[in-house]
Amino acid sequence: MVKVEFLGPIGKAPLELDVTNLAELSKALQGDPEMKKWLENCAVAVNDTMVADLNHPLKSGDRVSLLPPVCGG
Amino acid sequence: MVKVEFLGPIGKAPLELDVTNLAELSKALQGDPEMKKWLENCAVAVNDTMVADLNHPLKSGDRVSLLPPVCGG
Amino acid sequence: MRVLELFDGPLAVEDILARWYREESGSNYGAYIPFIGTVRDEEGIEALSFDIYEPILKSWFDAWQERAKAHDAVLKMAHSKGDVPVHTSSYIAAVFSPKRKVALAMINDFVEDFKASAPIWKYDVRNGERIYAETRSTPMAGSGLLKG
Amino acid sequence: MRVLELFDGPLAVEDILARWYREESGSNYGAYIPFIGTVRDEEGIEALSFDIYEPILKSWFDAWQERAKAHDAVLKMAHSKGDVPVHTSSYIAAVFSPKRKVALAMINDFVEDFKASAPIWKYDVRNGERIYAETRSTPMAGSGLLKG
Repeated sequence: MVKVEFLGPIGKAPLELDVTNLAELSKALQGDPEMKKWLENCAVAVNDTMVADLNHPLKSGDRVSLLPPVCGG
Repeated sequence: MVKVEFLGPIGKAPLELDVTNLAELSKALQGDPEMKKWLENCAVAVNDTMVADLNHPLKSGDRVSLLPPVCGG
Repeated sequence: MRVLELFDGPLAVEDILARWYREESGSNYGAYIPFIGTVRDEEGIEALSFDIYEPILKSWFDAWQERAKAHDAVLKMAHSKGDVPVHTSSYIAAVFSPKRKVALAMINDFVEDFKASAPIWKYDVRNGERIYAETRSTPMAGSGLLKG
Repeated sequence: MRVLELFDGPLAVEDILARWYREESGSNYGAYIPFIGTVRDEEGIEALSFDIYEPILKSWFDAWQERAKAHDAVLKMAHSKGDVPVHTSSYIAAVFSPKRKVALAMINDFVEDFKASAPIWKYDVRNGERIYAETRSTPMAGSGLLKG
């Protein structure tokens, strides 16, 4: 299982999903209407490393983070 | 008489000269061999205002300052 | 080298600026430039509030520290978590460098990249409630990857 | 407004940074950027030493303060006169501004113009002797006017 966590203002409890890459995760999350806006503007990290490729493979135990728009300082 | 002062590292005592503009002052100072180097690289202020015009008139009581290359900080 | 400090609530700005100055007083740096960010009294907010995702903040900061090191410079940063009332400070970034021009360029580039890339989320606090500062926030590089 | 402070010998950096921060703590500025210049241990010098021509430094600074005011910002500056030993500081310039980008641009432009235009002369101190730092100095705008 892959753990998916929603950072900052998303305010959604973590999920455990059975997916093998980010494209499958994308499909799974698109089924959730409250996630539509966040999928548009969130960046993605796998095991705390930013990733930019939808083909990025996922294995059991991986942790995916969704990072919404930032404003530090 | 016009007072001429030499700032910072020039290390020359002030002069009192009878000149009516900066061009005349230039001529007077060119006669002083130890000033040759400084005339090349000094900027000029009259009564503490920077000036860039050799025709700038001078009247008795004016104070001319020669400012050599700077390095604050 | 990592010099990233996170604090609950407002920063003790005077202490931090002085401590960093002392820490590097023997390092032979010619230029020290701190940037201090203070919460402005705007649109009736009581405070700003911050969430930080520390693992990615640390790796982002470490990458910048390597960049600084390549210029013989060092970066330091402090940031608040939680609530920071108006007229108190939430952020200090600083560069120490042998050379003035390196320091001036780096504080600019670091602070601008911080705004775009540091995983920190800001909220306005009004009547004790936290409201995500969505319109002032910037999508991170690569955002929208999962939109399908 | 003039906020230009000259001191004999090294600057009390910690005190000055803290005092300026406190002075503007209620002014609703979002960004405070001080630049601190420290004397590097180079080529065996004991200290740097400075001469300042105050009337023209003040008018130069006042013109910058007007420029800052046009951006709703304020500048402060402290500089040493006389000897400043290695690893102590001779110069602090600071900008306070509502906006980050204004502050970042202004501290850069102010410090660079300071280097080219402030009537301050620097000397290396070696074996107690002052040697004009001629090769590191910059002729001011309009220099050479009297060369004939």
